[in-house]
Amino acid sequence: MMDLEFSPQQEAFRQECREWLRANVPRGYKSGDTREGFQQHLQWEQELFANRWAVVSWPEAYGGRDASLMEWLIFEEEYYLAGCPPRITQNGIFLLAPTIFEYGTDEQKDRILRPMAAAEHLWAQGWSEPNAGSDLANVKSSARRTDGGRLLTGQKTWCTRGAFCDSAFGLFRTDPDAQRHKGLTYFLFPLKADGVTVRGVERLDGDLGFAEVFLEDVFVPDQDVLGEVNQGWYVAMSTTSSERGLSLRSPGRFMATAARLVDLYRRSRETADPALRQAVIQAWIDTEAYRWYTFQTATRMVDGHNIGAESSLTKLFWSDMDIQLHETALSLIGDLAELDEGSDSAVDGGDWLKGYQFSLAGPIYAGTNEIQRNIVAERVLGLPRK
Amino acid sequence: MMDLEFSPQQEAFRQECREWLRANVPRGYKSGDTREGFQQHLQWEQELFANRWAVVSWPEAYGGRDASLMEWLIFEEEYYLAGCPPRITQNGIFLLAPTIFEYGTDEQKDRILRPMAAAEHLWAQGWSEPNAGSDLANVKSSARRTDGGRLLTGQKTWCTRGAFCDSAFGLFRTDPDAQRHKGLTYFLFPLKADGVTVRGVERLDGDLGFAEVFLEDVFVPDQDVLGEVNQGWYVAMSTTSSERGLSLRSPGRFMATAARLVDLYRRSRETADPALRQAVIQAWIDTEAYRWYTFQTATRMVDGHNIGAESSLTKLFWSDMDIQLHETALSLIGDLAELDEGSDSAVDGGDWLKGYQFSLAGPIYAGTNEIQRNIVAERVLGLPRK
Amino acid sequence: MRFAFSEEQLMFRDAVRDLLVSECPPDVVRQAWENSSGRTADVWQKLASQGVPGMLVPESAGGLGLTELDMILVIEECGRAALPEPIVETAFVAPALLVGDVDRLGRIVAGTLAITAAPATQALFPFADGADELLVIGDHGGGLATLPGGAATTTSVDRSRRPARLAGYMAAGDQVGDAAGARLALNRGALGTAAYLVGLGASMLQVTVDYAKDRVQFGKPIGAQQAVKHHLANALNRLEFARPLVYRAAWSLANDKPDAGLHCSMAKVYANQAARLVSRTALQCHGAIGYTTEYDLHMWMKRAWALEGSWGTTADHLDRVGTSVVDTPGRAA
Amino acid sequence: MRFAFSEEQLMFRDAVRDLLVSECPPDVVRQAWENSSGRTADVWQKLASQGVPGMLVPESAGGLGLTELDMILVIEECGRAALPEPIVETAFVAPALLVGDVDRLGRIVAGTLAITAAPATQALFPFADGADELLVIGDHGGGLATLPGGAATTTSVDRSRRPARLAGYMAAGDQVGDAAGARLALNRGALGTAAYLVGLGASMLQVTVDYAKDRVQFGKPIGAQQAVKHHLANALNRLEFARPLVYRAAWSLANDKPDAGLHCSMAKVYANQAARLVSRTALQCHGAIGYTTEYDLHMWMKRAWALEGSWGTTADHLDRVGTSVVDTPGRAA
Repeated sequence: MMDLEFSPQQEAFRQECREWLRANVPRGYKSGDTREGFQQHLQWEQELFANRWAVVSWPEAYGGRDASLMEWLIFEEEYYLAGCPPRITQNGIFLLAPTIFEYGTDEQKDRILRPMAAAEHLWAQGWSEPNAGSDLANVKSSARRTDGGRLLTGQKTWCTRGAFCDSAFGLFRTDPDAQRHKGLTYFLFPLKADGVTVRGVERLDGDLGFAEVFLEDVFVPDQDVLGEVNQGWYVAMSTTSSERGLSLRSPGRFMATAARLVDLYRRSRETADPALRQAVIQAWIDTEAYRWYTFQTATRMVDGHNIGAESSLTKLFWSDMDIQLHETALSLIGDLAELDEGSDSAVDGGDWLKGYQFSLAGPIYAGTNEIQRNIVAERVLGLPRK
Repeated sequence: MMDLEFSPQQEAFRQECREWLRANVPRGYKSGDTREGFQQHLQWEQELFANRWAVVSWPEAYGGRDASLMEWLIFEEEYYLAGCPPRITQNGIFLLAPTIFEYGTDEQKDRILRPMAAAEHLWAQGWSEPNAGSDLANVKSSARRTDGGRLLTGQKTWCTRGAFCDSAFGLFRTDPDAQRHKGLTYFLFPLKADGVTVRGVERLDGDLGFAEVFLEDVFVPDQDVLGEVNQGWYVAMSTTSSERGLSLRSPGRFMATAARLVDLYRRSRETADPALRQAVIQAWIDTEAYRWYTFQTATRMVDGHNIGAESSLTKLFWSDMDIQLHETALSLIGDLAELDEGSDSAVDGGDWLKGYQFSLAGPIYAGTNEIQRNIVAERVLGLPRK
Repeated sequence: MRFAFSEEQLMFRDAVRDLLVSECPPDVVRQAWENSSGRTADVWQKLASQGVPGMLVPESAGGLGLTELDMILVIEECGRAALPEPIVETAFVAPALLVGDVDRLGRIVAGTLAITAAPATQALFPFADGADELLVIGDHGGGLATLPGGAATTTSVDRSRRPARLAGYMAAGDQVGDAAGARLALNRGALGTAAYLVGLGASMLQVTVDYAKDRVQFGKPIGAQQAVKHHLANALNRLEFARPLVYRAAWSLANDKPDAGLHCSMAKVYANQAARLVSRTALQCHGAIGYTTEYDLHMWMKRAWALEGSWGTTADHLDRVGTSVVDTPGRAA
Repeated sequence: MRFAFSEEQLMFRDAVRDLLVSECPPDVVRQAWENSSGRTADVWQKLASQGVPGMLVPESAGGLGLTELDMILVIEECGRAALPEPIVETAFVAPALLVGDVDRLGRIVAGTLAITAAPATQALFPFADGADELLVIGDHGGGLATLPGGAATTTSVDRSRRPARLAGYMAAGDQVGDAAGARLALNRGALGTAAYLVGLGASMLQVTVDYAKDRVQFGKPIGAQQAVKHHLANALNRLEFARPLVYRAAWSLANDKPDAGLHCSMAKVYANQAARLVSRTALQCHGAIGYTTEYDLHMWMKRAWALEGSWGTTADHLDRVGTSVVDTPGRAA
């Protein structure tokens, strides 16, 4: 039967989250994509882990609380409504970990997951290459057989926080004769090893959010292959699907943004154009729609359904919504909107502009929205590929 | 030198238009796409012609005033601002006539143009076929050689006002071995002749605005070929380009709609949502932008430039604008918006709903907006076709 | 937290869908454009035999005694079929104000009493030709008036709507129900209309997807063109995100939640916006064929236009949400 | 009616374009992000040697004595190059309030006086590090204040903007010009910024088209994908329809038309909207590469963001048009 209230246990869990997070939320951090900020965020991650808040949905053995999917959504709501900072462990715990849980050996799980959750070992994604962006199957980096492992050679790019991380995960061509999706293998590879050069790349907002990674005969032992050799594409797809889906952008962060937007509107409505009120209301309803859509999806997942291509709908929605939320805020701020986080005259510390810049990446990363629309059209609506 | 005022002669011309049109504008006509309304509009067209207002830009010999392009735009402004009805001769005077002026023989000009302008002989377009819509080159109707002419066989569809017209123009395959754009010829053909069956088709608003035309060995003499045999595609393209461009939708009609919208807003602002004010202002500015864009384009045409693919930009703009204008009006009208022209409770006689329905055809006819965006991208911006 | 319908609710929906697929195909909808009532009496009777009009009527009055949540998918199915019946007014709205009126409730259950309804703030009410009674909803309750049959005074773009001006009826009729019932009735009107719009949208989208797969231009189905794909993906997106707001509001009404009215407003906003986008997209992807009254799409589209302004416009409901969420300190978080 | 620029006007534009292509390539713009002034002194000097800063200065004061119409394309070119100079403020706005101030006008012509400016209603003014003087425009005239150099108090997302709070300067400085001059200055500020935005947009669009032709994914240029084509066609559309409103407003100012202010507002609305759409489109079609500060696009995009709120936001100018056109009976037709 439908029940849109949380159970007493869930409410108790929410209460526990809320109390701890509000008591411990750090303030005044720099961006986690700067060297200084990264260290601050690292501390925060370690504190989360020490209190078993880092990976609530994971088994206790790896530092989690065995929280259910609904509890995880509750945690996320409380996390962002408390004003807690972005997760620098995200690429590990939300992108890599689900794949390890699904395809990893016991040895890999035991070796990798706990240090990942504890932020002792930090993971970057290494999906893209200069000529494999939207066209991910065009990967050219290769892995050559050698004693006890393989030698990786090639170039990966747009590795999120690659300049600060210890390892990365990505696809390499193990069968040089196979084309496109075939002959690829999913590797975990070191970023601080012989043959690896990491070059930080500044994001739009000036933070060192990206890295280019150059690999020349970098040794990776066989134990760092995830899933079967030459099956990397299919292993990776399970990750990109979680990337687009629930785990990447839970409703909590947008609810928090909407609450801040409403607050901003109340402070600026004396001077703001009356038409902006409607934009604020619409943005707030958008976040409600996203929240309830997510509970609907989560219920289906709990019931054992596979979400699959529908996660593309989710990604289209939140990425557009996030931009709308921030554009509305910037319109309210008017000519002060150009001030960024470095400026103490900035409204709300420049968070809106920072957030706007981040939101603009939403329709690009994790598969551009153009690719997502293709997926929705072809796999959900059944339109012909060609 | 730039001069954005009209010359004294142009102002005098405007004054002359205005006086005559405002003194003679007919009121209370039914839609020109109904049998009753068509007769009313016919009368109006004949009155226009009698006073040499039917085709102001044509040579005097054919019933015009040799008006310049700018004067034609002035006439159009005054025509719609006076509240004059849509032109049922439009497909003839704006679509076919420019092609006749360019490709027609003297015999054709003398025989066809004057009765067309006088609304004695009415023309429908016959571009589309059931399997040749956006893909116009997929025309299957054929023209077989016979003594002194050709026998046309096939089916044309979406012929505007075809149920009321005397003749139509369209493409037929004269070379059965040629593919797509080749081997087509531009024919003028009768709608009231042996072998022709015309079936009226109701438009969205219930008017008999379309017709399907079935042709079976319909004789057309050689003198009714426009341009060269087998060159029909290129002849037709000059018409479709005028269809999209200036002559199809001059600024006047949108300026008139915007003025009515502002008037509607003033009457409803007590009860209308404040956010709608901004939508009204935006719509009004849109029509200003279109007006000045058109003067800019007209100046380039006067200077001898070919507009070409840029006419697709024009079509994209006015078709979107027209829908915006009407959607804004319907929002102002609220729950009365569903009432149509048959209803005396309808605001402004139901014109807004009627106009909305008509506006919805804008992104479809004269080449869908998707086709127009392709044209802009490929021919204006130079993006690759494939 | 469990956001899914029960097996029973889904089975009821499926049964209604099956019935409407067989009994209310587009040709039957088309008949209601022409006939004297604007309705489809046979279909209404068959729905009554499945218990639909009496879903919200208490068992004590012969109904099924179900909730808004049980009925919301049924209304969506009626929208999918573009059923030209006062399902929202008679079966969803009216019972809120007819508490204890065993006679009327019994006739609703039997399918022999059709009540049309509208908020007193609205200019028009629909089904003036075919409904038996009119329920006007004010602040303190409802006013009931008998309709003589053929009472339509105006013409809707949707020829089966048969609207009349509310003005002449405002003062007339019995006073029924109370302020709480009136609030419930207004919320149900907005929500039921939202669900109906979602159904209309789902149907328009499906018809368009089917057309885009079949229609070949330039040597391939137009649905293989990226522009068409992206239009349809965007339309699906708005529609799929309207659903949870509609279902959530139904749950809130069924469970008598204090914010249920707010939830109904959000549902109407999203359903209005989704239906408008889907209509536009459906027409555009069809091209000229969709622009004729011979093709069925137009009946769905025009119903959607009409319902967008009924039981509160988008602006009305945005404003209502704004009053409660944005204008009131301490609410949004 | 003749809506085209003269040969002389186009030649002047071409000369400035050529100069900026060679003297102000993206690397030079990038330097202004880092240096102490936020400006490009050499480029300004070269522009002065072509007469640009003095275009609107009367010949009697050593300028070219030209009009807003003569200068509008030049400002657009400065936008195309993302020139980090107070071209709008010094050369377009200031002369409106410095009538008869031969000394200052002479130094503007010579390129040795850079004046930044802002409406008194605005919170910030730009070029606080590199301009010599600040002109604050009130209702009755302007207030001039000397800037000490390095006066920026805040940081813009566009690092060459060097903004400072206007608050500290409001009372200070000489009173210059009159109410009519102030109105003209405000209109020129909005219009000049609109022209600059159109230039920024044209440049962003061109860079993106070039990228879309080159960048291959799935075996063909991304510009061959319909989705990319349609994004770019839509962006071009907004940009091309902003131009005539900008040029028309320039003509109206140059010819002292009573509605010139209204025309400037329309121009700013359209330029704001076009620049925003083009920015979004440019970034989206570039994908990740456009999202780095190593690639040049971001400097154009951030300038556009900053200018959208300068000299009146979109809402401000819509409201101004509304006050005059929509709220006033008898005006719209």
